[in-house]
Amino acid sequence: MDRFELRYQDYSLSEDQQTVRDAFRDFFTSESPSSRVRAAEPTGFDERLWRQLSEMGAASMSLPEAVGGDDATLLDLLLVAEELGRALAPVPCIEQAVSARALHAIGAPSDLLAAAADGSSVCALAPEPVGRGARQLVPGGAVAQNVLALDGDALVLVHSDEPPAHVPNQGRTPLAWWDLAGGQRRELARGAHAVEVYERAQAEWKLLMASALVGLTEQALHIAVEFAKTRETMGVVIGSLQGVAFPLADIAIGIAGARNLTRRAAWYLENEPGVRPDLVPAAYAYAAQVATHGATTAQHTQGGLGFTTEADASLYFLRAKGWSVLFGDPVKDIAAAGRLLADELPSQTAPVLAAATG
Amino acid sequence: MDRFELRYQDYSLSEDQQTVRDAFRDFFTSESPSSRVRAAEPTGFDERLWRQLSEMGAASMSLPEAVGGDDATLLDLLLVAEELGRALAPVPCIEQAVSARALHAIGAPSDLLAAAADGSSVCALAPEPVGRGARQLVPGGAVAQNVLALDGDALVLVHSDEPPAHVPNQGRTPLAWWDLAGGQRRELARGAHAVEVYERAQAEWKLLMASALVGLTEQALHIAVEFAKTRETMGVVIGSLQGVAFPLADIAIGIAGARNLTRRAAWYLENEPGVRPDLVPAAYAYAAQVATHGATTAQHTQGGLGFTTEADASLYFLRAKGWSVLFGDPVKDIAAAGRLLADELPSQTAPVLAAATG
Amino acid sequence: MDFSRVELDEDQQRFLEEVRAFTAEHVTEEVHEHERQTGSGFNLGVHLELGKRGWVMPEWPVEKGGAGLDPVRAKLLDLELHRARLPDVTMGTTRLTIGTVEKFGDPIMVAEVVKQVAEGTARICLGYSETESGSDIAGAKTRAVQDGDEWVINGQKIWTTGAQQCQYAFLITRTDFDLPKHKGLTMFLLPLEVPGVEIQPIHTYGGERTNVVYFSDVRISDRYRLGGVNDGWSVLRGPLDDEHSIGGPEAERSFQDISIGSMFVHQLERALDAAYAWAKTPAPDGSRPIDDPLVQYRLGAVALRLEASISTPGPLGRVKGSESLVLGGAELVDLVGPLALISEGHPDAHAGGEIDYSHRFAQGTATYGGTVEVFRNIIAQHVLGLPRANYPGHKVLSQKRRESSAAVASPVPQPA
Amino acid sequence: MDFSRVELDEDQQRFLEEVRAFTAEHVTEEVHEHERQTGSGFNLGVHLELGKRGWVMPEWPVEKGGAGLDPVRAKLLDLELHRARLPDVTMGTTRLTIGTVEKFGDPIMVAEVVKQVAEGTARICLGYSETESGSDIAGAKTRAVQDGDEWVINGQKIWTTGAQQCQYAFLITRTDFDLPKHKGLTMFLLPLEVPGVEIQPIHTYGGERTNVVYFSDVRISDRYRLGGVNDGWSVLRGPLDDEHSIGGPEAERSFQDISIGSMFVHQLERALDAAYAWAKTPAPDGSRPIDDPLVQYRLGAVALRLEASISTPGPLGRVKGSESLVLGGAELVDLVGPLALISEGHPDAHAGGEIDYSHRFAQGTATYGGTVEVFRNIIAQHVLGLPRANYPGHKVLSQKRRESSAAVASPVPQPA
Repeated sequence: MDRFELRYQDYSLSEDQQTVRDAFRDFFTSESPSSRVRAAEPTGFDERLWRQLSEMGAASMSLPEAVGGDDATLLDLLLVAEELGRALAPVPCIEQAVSARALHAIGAPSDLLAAAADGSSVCALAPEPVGRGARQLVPGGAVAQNVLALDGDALVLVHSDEPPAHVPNQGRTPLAWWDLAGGQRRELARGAHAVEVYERAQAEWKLLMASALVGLTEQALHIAVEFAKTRETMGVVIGSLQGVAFPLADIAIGIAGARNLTRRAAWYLENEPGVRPDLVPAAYAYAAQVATHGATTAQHTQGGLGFTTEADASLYFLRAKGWSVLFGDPVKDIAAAGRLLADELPSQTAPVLAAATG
Repeated sequence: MDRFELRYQDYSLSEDQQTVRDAFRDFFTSESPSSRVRAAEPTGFDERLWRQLSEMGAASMSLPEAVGGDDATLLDLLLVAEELGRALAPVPCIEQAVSARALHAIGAPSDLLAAAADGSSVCALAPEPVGRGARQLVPGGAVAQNVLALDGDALVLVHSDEPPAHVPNQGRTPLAWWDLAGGQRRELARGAHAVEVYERAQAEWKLLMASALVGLTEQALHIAVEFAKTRETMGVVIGSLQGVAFPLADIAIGIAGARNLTRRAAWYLENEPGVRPDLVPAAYAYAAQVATHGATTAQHTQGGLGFTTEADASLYFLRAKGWSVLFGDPVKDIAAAGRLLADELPSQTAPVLAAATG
Repeated sequence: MDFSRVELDEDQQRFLEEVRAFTAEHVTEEVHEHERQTGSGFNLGVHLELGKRGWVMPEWPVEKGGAGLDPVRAKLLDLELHRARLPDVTMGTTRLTIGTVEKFGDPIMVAEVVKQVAEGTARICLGYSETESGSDIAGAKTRAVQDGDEWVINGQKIWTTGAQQCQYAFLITRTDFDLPKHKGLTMFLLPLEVPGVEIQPIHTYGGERTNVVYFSDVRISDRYRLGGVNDGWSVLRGPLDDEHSIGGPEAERSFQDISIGSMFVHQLERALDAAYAWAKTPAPDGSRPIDDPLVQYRLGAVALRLEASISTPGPLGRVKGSESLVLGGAELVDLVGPLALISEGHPDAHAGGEIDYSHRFAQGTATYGGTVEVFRNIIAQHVLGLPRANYPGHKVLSQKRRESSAAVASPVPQPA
Repeated sequence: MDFSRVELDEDQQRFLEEVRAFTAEHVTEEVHEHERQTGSGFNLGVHLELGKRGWVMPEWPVEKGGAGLDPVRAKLLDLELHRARLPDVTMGTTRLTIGTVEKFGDPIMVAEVVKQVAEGTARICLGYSETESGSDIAGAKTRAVQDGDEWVINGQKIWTTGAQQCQYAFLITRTDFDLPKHKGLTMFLLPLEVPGVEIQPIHTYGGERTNVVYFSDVRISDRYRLGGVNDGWSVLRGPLDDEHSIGGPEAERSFQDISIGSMFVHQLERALDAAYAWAKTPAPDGSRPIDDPLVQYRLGAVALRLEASISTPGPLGRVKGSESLVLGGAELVDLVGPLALISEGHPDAHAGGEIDYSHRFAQGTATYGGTVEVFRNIIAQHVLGLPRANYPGHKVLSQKRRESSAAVASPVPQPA
């Protein structure tokens, strides 16, 4: 890595991307209000919403047109995930999109791809290689018929007509135990490419979840700010007190950075994979931090009210942590970023002059 | 460890202890004003102050009366160290006190003990066993004639008539490189007891430094609070703004806790060694955190002024980190605490009822 | 300084065994399951059993209904009830207020209440906060109007935890809207089983139940008044100062917790112990998480928060304790991972869901009994001596609030 | 979105090589040693060499003394000067203000100054803050009184970094004490080499030199006035908004840093690179710190702060950048240990003392150009739309300040 290399620093959205973002924001705002989020508890799955969303092509959009998609990029999917997070939409859209892309990348049979693309069945992703434990808590697993997993160097699809029992959890998500060593397994591919496709899917899941967490945190902040603008104590609006306002400003800072860092990480993953692999775990870990801290602060801004289940802020609080730990401890991603960066940086600090002429 | 065991929670000082504390506070206030601290830069050694302090018996006080001490406890020494830190006194008092105690514990020859007790020569402590590197940056080493070190299972005293050259450093302390494998070495003892005495000395150094950091932070806070009480912006005193006041309140919280935690850790080390070994590294690491954060916040309270070398706050800022890293990375002590605690806690969480009847 | 074990004499040792036998018999898994289901912070059966032994007010003399325990035995009782995790929120609010009731109440009324409290048949909840006033307790607008020998009360109180299982509310009302804010207040011990009192539950995601209580033309006798008319603030100061206590007991030879946040910290202890149990469990290959330096560091960091919290005195410890639980709870969820997300009480939950519960429960500790911001203000002003900000509403009720005082029974608050 | 390398055409590539040859020749170790000794943020020799090439104002047309560089070449110049660590504080204040001088100044005066600035013979420092007013720039009480065609200036300015090497100060004065605070201000481009100006150094523990400048009956011609009398605030807003800029340039295909704190972050990059160099160095037994998961985590955490900082736009990035440097610098000192304490420039210092320097330097970034608290207020009000607190001194000079405005040359401030 050359820290003084001239690169574009363009975080902007194209007009098409803005259109996608606005369309999904409108959709989720009208179709996934907090009442619907609550109604979908505890499993975190709203089947009608899932069907509507599948019709909009949320999971298939980033497949090639040839197989029923819209040729959308990972960056486009980030925008959808951010809106999904903002609305806490109770649908396994991230899992499905990532799996569909992996199935396509591995050249899976067209029936599998079609089912993933049209949402008629749900395909989830195993959080870890099977070697680290065949019995896994799979995000989306309680509503999935298929789970994509890596066993050794084989990419396998584990099927169950009836998804396993829902495991109630803090994030109100469709979590379930899957035995990925048993059941109906179908091997899709084997070898280095299979490993690569799985790892890429993991990275994409993390980036999409990072985006969802950014949207989630921004809406939690919005709720807190609206409260702080009107609620009074001691004759002043609480939002004018630095003890309230500064923590909210810090959330805004976190959101802006986490969003941009996630976009940059996704850009590298999509356009120059291997150049900045550290950015994926860094973005994911940062989004998890920002969401945890942001949702905590946001509910606290409302005082006791924010701690009640009646408050929408509570929905955001529970999912901030309950979503960001689904794929395992995000702090491990910080260590991963630190390890990966070691290979990208020189072993010696270059003297100034040598660098200048290098 | 039984978390529901009935133990005293008595952090109070006896009348004698209060007298000791007050005497040293008065002494340092009058003899180590900031002008004198500055005058002793960059080496951080004021010979006259050192002689005065030796006459007061600061280094020898915790030796038995029979060898010229006052039978003071480690807890008494904590009080001296806290006052030393408050005044940033440029004297190697912690090193000397710890070494003198170790020399006595190992049954060192009386000439060595007498020299350490009367301050006519300075004895420092090697931060690490020689096995981890014979060339060490020794705190106090630039004014010491002797360094106590552990080589294998041998406690050795390394002597140099002329201390090695001072290495200029952030904390303005008498730091110097010592080659602990060479030079004039005298073996004092060998075996398990020698190792134990060295490790005890390390622990005592950390607790005394933790106390010094508490005193340092409290004075830094005092400077900031006095400034915040009078300085105005926009027609209000800045200390009335939560953006200024809350961080200062957090420093006060840190100081109170670090002081008490250090005292508790020292009490266990002195009275029930082996029962809560995790508390020594925890107290040291916490004091380092509180000092780093506290001195940073304190100087920032003064805005640009706090960043100038003219401001006394700057003296505190530089030593907060410059003292707390002398014995190595304090974050490693957090890991050590975590590791030690694993042996003190049960492997399974006890069901409530079993615990109740246990 | 002294942190040694308190040596128990034979009587005290016997007492300890008696308490342990009590908790083993009465604070059963059913009690815990009931608490998980209701979050009420109270168990009637256990409370009445405590009352039978004088253990609701253990240091009161036997003739007053207590057990006449010396401080050591009282503390042993306390520790063992905490060990057994007795749901004790309502016992806490009762104990917090009964002294003030005794001091300021009508003697006949007091005699009756004291007896009931000691035997466990009467419990007292706090009637401080209102939907609009939050931490500004002195801004209360629940109105009490004297009518002959009675008072007519209209308004509402929120965060009246335990009201559904209490016989009385320790209630602050406004009796004069024209006096300066702190002057027009009057305290009552309001019997809850009178017409016009309506208790509606509020649930927290910490699993606790609290309430909003509406008062519509509630009529009570003047004998339930505590202290003088318009002198309520000085009556309230006692229990409020106990909750917010400055300085803290750093007395010699004390075995009391020095932090007023130590109750919060017990939950962090349970979560940390659960995380250690996880970290010490070997994987099939024999490796244990605790052997990883990063895991050691992270557990050590939470342990450090915990030890620092219990070492931090008074109101400072209240802020530190809450912050440690909020941050420590989140850290432990991360560390243990998805297993820590499984809901409390589910068979698959690690250590019964102690870590999941801690992360949720933690958030309330930053608010109840006064927000951490209120406490930081107290520390800044009373510990550091920093000047108080001059808010328009310190001394007077704001115009807006005075106007809205006309409203009576508000609907359940819909935050945001 | 686009983060690809900017493809350089042949001319641009040649230009890059020219710049690299320039820095290799002129930004020598002697330049760095001079900066370490003086902390002046300026090197006259290099600055004049830059002036010869039009590189002080590189985007100005050649006929105006610039080099007429396109944005790509200007950015390449910028990057290479940063890579070479040119001390550029005074170049920065000069560039920041010259545009406003051009816009509001007397044309003849402007023509002269523009020429000198471009060739490097004139530099401009900021004359904003005063000892008593801190971040409240509009509270200035340095007094300017008109006397015929001249102005007589009395007062003092602090944090006038570079004044000792500047020919002009971009000065805010008060010309009317009776108007509302923001209305009675007038801006000047004050020539520093006139009688009555006294520059006294202030040193920071970040190693920088700044100044306090006293004005005693300083007489300057009215031609040095910028904008209208009592209209100084609107003149000042340009450079101030540039420093505090809201929103930030997230424009398409831009290669500008989006954070206005990115300058701070460069220092964290150097410290992090130094820490990685340490972590990758094998011990005699072959083990490297980087192989320890805890070290990986800690380096990763600092790297995350860094990446988050450069991704955070505008004023938000200014707060994040400073905070990251303050916390990250301290973390890296801890990690590397005593070796990181050895003073910058000492032969034993690891990587030249980059980490020691970062920890010290970091603290200034939380203050200069507006404290992080000022920026958090800006974010709260302008990004979040939260209400502004109503401070008594927002609109008027406080009585106390007006009274003390009589004082002229105060002694060097002795903070607390």
